[in-house]
Amino acid sequence: MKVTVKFFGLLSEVANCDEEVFMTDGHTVTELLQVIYRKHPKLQLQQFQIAQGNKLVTDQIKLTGELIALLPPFSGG
Amino acid sequence: MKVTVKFFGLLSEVANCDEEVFMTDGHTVTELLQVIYRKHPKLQLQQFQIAQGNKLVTDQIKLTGELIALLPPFSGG
Amino acid sequence: MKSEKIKNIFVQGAITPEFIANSIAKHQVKTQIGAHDIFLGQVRADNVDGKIVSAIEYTAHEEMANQVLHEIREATFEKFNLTCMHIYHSLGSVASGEICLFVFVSSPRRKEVFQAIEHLVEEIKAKAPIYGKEIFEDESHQWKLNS
Amino acid sequence: MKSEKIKNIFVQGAITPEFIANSIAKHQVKTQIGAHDIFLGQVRADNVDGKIVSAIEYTAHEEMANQVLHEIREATFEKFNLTCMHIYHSLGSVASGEICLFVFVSSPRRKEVFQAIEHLVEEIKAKAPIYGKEIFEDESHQWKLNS
Repeated sequence: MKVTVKFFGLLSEVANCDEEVFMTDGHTVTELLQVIYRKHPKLQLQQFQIAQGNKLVTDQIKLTGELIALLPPFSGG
Repeated sequence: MKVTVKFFGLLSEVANCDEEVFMTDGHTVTELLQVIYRKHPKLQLQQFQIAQGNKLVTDQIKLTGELIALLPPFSGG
Repeated sequence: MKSEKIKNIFVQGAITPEFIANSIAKHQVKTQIGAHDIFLGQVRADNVDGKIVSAIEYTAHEEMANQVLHEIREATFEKFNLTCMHIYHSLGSVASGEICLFVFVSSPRRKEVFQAIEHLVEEIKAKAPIYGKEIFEDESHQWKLNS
Repeated sequence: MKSEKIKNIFVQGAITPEFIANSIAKHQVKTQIGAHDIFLGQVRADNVDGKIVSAIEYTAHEEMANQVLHEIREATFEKFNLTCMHIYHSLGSVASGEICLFVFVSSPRRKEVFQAIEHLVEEIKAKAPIYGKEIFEDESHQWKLNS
């Protein structure tokens, strides 16, 4: 499956990009993360939540093909 | 002693004036009130606090000659 | 910042959105501020036994109110970590829909402003010798009571 | 008044005092309102190890943030008796002293607005995927952390 991943805040610096398309044979967020970590191992040291579509999800959740966002702690306001 | 008395809010309608000068031989607010009530008996039915100068006072307080204000419940804002 | 001299809180008639905007703009040079809280009291067109409030006419023991507000302001600066505090109240006629009370507090941090604004508004309502006369559309009136 | 469709909370750059004044003015036809509470977040010129913050650059997961704010807004209308609720947040660069967050609630009664404004601001800080990058005067930066 082809999944678009967006990196927000500090993570966009760690990954050195804002958005990237990944290919995965896996069906869950966990499996997608393995692919992402292979390319950007430093992301494993970062704290973040994951959103699929516009909803926060756990990493056991099934991939739907919607946008995946890696969200470090929010700092609006 | 000559004391200027101001009537606020509803009391200005009960007394039918905003401000009036009273003469009293007394030395306390209580004694002044007796003089005021003689002219405006309906004021006795009203609820109010008393200020001398810019301070709320009890009716045992001594008259200083400063302005006396009869203040019904506040309704600012 | 402590205010040492007694300020005049009263403005004639309604408090306009432009007046509020000017007051906000003046705080943009105070770059230690992180949070503002603004309370606005607006005259309601209340329905009292079928008659609608069209305006409130405000009167006050002005000198005493300014003195009382000065004391409230000093005590509030003691109680909370505030950078600025401003209070304005209308005198005279304020039509329904218009603003009669403008309370403005600023602090480096948001927690302080939430507490301070409520404290200030309650103090003003409870302690300032200000009176509202509710004028109905048929020109009859009643004296406002605070709840 | 419930908002049914998802609104866009984002404005490009700083939120101006004139924008706030316009928003206040629009509420003067709503004569059932008695109390407004406005929270403003202002960018602080914080000193971090001798370097001064000159601006914050805001980015966001915009679509998700608008969805999250929609849910926060609906839940807040359920929780409090509010007539109106408006939320605006900056995107892009906001200089120190300028306003980046504008939250505005209105109700017939004041008690509701004090509770609602604090609730809303805390919810926005905790749940909206928005990021601030603090830019120092020497053009270095650090990612803002909310406390």
